[in-house]
Amino acid sequence: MEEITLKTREIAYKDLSTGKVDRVIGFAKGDFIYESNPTFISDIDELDALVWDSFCVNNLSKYLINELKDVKKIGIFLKGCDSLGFNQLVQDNKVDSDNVLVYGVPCEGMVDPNKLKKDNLLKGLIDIKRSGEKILLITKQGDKELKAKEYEYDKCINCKHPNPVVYSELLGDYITRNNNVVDDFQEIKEIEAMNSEERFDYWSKQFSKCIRCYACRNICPVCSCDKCIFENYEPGISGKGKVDSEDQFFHIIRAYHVAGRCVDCGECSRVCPEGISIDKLNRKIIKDITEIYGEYDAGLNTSKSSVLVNYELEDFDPFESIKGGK
Amino acid sequence: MFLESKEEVIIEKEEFKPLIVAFCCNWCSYAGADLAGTSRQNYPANIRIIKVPCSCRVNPNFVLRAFQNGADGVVIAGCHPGDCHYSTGNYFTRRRLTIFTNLLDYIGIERERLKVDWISAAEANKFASVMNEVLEKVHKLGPNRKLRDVRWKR
Amino acid sequence: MARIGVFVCWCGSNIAGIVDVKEVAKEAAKMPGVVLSTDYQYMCSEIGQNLFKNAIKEQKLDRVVVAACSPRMHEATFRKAAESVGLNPYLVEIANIREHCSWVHKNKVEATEKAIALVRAAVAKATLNQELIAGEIGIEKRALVIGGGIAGIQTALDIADAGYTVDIIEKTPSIGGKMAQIDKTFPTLDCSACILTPKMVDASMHPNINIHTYSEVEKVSGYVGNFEVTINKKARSVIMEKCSGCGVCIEKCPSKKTKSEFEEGLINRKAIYTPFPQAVPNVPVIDREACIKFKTGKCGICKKVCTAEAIDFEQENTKIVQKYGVIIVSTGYDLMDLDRFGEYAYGEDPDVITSLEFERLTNAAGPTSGKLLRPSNHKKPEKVVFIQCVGSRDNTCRGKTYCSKICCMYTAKHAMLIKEKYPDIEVHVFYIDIRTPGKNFDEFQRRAVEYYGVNYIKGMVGKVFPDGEKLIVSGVDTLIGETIEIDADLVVLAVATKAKDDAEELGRKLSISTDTNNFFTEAHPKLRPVETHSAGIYLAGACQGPKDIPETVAQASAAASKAIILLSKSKLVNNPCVAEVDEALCCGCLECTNICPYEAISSKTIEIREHGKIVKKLVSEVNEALCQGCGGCTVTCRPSAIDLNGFSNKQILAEVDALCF
Amino acid sequence: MKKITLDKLSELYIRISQEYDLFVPSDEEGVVSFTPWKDDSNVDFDVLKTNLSPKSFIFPQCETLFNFKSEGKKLSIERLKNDENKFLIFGVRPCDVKAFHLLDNVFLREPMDRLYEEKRNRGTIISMGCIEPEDTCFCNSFNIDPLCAQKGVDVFTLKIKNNIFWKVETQKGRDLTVMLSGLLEEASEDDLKEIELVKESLNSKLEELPYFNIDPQKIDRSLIELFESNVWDEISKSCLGCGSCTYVCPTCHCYDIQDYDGGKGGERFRCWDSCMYSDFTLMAHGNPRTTQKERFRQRFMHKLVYYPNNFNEYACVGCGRCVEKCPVNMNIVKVIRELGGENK
Repeated sequence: MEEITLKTREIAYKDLSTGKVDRVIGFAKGDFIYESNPTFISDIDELDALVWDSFCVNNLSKYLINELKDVKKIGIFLKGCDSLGFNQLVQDNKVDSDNVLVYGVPCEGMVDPNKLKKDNLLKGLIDIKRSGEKILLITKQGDKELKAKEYEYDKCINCKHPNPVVYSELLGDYITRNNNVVDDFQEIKEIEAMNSEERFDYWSKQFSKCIRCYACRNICPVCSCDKCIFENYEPGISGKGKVDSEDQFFHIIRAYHVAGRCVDCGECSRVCPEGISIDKLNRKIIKDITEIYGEYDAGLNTSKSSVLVNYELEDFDPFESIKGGK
Repeated sequence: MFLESKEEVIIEKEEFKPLIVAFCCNWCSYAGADLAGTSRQNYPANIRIIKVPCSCRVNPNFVLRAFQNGADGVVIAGCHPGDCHYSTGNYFTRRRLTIFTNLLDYIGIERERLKVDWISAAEANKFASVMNEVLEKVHKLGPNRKLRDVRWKR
Repeated sequence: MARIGVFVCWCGSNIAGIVDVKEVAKEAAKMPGVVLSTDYQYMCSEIGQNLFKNAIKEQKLDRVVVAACSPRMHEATFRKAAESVGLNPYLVEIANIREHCSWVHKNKVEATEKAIALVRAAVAKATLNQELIAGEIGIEKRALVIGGGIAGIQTALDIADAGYTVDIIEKTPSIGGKMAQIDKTFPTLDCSACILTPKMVDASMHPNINIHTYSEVEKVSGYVGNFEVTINKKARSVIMEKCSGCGVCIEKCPSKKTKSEFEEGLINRKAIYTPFPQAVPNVPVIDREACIKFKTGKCGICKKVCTAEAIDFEQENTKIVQKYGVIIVSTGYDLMDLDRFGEYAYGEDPDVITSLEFERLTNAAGPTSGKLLRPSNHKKPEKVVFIQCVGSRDNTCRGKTYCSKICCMYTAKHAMLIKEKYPDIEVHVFYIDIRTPGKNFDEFQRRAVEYYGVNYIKGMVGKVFPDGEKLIVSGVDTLIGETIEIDADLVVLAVATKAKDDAEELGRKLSISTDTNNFFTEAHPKLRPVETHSAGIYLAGACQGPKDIPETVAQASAAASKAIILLSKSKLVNNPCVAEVDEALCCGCLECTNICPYEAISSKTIEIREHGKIVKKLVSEVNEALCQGCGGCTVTCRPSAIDLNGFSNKQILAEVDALCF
Repeated sequence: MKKITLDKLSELYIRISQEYDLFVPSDEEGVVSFTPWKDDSNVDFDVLKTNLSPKSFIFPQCETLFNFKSEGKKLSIERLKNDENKFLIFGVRPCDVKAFHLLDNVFLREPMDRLYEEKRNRGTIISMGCIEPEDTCFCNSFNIDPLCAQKGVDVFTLKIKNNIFWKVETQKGRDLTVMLSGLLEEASEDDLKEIELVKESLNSKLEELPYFNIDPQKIDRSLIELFESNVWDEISKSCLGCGSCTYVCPTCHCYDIQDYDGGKGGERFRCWDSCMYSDFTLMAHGNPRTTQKERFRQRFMHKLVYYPNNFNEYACVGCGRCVEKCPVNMNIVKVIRELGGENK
């Protein structure tokens, strides 16, 4: 068992027993070795269930919204990417940070079971250890060492925030990841390079796969409306019909609604049952914002309101065509 | 065979009457459109204006709905930045629509189909010329099928 | 189901000439909810309105659509009419089939098609219209005048005479403005000071007028009837109440190095000074940049000599926060700076001066006590050349595209003033065109030519350069098509007027707009010349565009009367088309509060039942009195919890659908 | 028992597609789903769980009930003419076939759902047994034999090495087989022996599956007890309330009916709905299930209690798609366990 797991139990024990928190939100093992699931623990006797390993991929922070209606103080384990989402929840007044103890866990990247499965590495898997850029598989058939990058979640490969940006306690030391990323927005530029017909074909193909399960929305830390516009047909803005135009409408508006607020955690793409690369919409917007309005900082702080509810007098103006007026 | 197809092309061109939905802010662009009328400017009849208090009232939902229901182009016109009747409204419009037009372009909607511009109450000429320009470009592009809701009957 | 009535107006042939109104009415009748559809020559006429009213009564209409001219023309008319027969005015919709249709389209079929579409949209919107009740707000019975020139003074006097309190804010130490610097006024040639100073005194004496000189507007919030203005009263270093205006301090002040703003820098002034003898208030001010005491800590002579003990070096800027019902902007103009016009040698040669400097030179109270002397050698000039349109009507980036309007007249005036005093001085005027519309203006200018023999040369000056004692003015006489050179002793430039440099900044504070040249824009160039687009804020004088004194005074009184009309009301009804929050949908992200330009949206915590439990919930709240109905908040709201009355999401979508029908 | 060698398959596809709209499990960008067969389709018979269940062939995510035209103030209804095309789905796994049967229980009882019936009749199902069950499979918990044809299968097949064995089950299947005569050859004695071996080896494989012990029969509490049970509070906590489980599920069959106003006309359509959504069964007075817990409970009570009460069968076939797709790994297996449905 990894020492980090022990650390999580220690701190949880300390704070639960001293009443510093009423509940901790962390991870517990599931039915498979490659499955770690959100768990909610208020009773110190259940703390042995807590674990931290290479499969704690979920961002737990969104659970705070409901849990805090239940208890006063909560301790929660957050990775770098999670902490950005947490900040955004605070920014959106969904979570009162005073009632939360963030146990920050530096993260080397989480392992994607589906990638292991594709290479048929799940069979007889007993345990998996992570050390730097290597993963060690311990299986019935013996051990196997793998390049971490090849089996990480896509969203982890170019991780920009391995360390939590906000925490009250940090478990483990800061991590520096060697991302040899040449261009952050390579894949976006590839799409931009297409002509509009190709782009439309590409996206309508993607969108038409959508089954409107809303996993992307519900996992998203910045989609925190009490009643999403896509679950409220009264205003007559969207419908339930499974037609291309509705799917396109959903995806465009979803992306627009998180514009300037998306923390680029990549969860939307991870959970999409149809494998739609939703983050390529968000990242396009992030690219534009970075290029036009400067450093993109959603989730890095809770003080600044998002780009689209701000302006500068001298903002770039792409519109004025025929000069006139001022 | 060759002849037929050729004819079709011609017919298609003749039949194509682009529909342009224009959102105009009450204080500048709508007034500009009025002035265009008062000064008997001329622009095509397929441009249909919807009055909004300020360009910052235009929700991307409206734009998409227009395209869904068969608009071939959409125009959003407001006061010049700095002249907003509500002092800052169009600064937000400018940011929102910068992002949104880029997004639509990225999805594959030709930029020419969503036109944003600043037209003051005095710029009757500009109003007319912008509308003519939009129509011309949209006409070149031909009917818009993208984002179109197949269930909508026109 | 709604009972909608549609009224299609012919507007004589304005609409009916292009749009088949009968067809439009016929089509409208088929639209869902429409129970009556008719057409008439002039809906706005009394007969038309009666037809409209009767129909509402007889047919029990609960929504009406008038297809006619722009809502900006007659929406109010038909809303009133509807109200008079008990129909809420906000159940009236206008389809603009004149300005947006019949006047801009030639093809009758297409125009008719479009008119039908516009009516369909209006019907679709009207179906969703709600009764709206306008709230009422009180009015602060106090006016603020920004700028204490002749425009500001006149406005203030008129409003004060009507019985309302007025505050004047003046940036400089004295009211009076440009007019105080002027020697004589055209076309009567009567003494400017003689007609201005009495008004200045009246203003200072008036029980209803408070003057804040040496003060500036810092912040403006609120809305018509209830503006809240923060005034920054700069430290004068002289206690107004104590100062007797004896002037000893000025006499004794050792610092003499500062150019006098009032004298256009022709002479210097002291560090403690009053801009000019008739200044109101006649209380000096210490220019802390120039004052030795402030620079070195030593000196303080003024304090010693002041028997009234009025000098106070410790005085600090004070902020006054005051509520006003109306604001009048009368900040005036300036002369364009000439650094881009090297060819005139202005600034290089002291004998090249601006028209305003000339005013001082001929002014009996001026630096030369009215004697016309060359600044360089204090000799009487023999030849004076006036150059008009310096920077005016200039399409290059150097100058201003507009005509400064006053130059032709004052140049003629200047020429005459010279000839009057010194018939022997040769006077030449270079001009592009002579523009002298106005009562007795042209006669005035002709007198300069015909009676006083001023030499008018049609043409521009290419260069002015010194030649020993003289200044060579070389230009073209376009009438004879020859270049000519005049060896002048004094060159006077009719420099273009410009808006104040801080006009745009002030405009932003007041949320009123400025035009290409930073002059404030009026609500309508013809019909609302003294109003701005912001209710309760009016314009007076040259801050709205170049003007001469009579025009300025006329506009000032006009602005005053507009202000008085508003102040005389007991209540104001505010626009009911304001934002509204659906607390059930609001998710409390409060992004809407970030973008509201009027700080009309605040937040509150409510308690709701959530499956048995009572939970606290943060939601936005709109202050209807503050909300101006721009609707910006509605777009930031992802769940569409905040919507705009009169322009709701549903209504606009319905219009889109209808137009795409 | 007949058989066909893999190399002859494309010939088989061509023949079938002359008569039917043929759908095969094919791999596109790593996602395997039933798609119309094209000569370049990348057919994949090794993946057991197609991304979505084939239920959408008989119960599409969205289908129009009727159109209406509006002229002025008048509305007129237009009937749809049904689609005559016969379609054939090749390679449906026993669990998914069982799911068809569970849907039949709902849609084909009186009053019969004509749209559903019509699609059911147009369709021919070639099922394929599973010889390599995956970790997330637990069909055996619902007494589904992955090597036997389920009721409603027209042809049952088994892919062993480079043979596909072909067993006719219905008249439809017989007609199809006749049509394909020449392509299919009789299976030999050895073949049959081999099949037997495969069958035997399977049992041991099943026993090794992580979910082998899951057994809903063991849930012995009454409906009320289960409904009131406080396990729901705990296990529903992590549920995000997204609909992925319901939409990938072969047996979920809840739908919503909505109208679309399309200007000059419009349509009434029905589309999948998910009990996980806040607007599920929304009524004039509001929503009967206001919390995620209640919605979560609804889903599993329906599958494990309500449905069985009506049809004496569980509304789950153990395909394991929800296990794979749930973003937080909360699934029916965990629920069954919590409710005591496990052989110790």
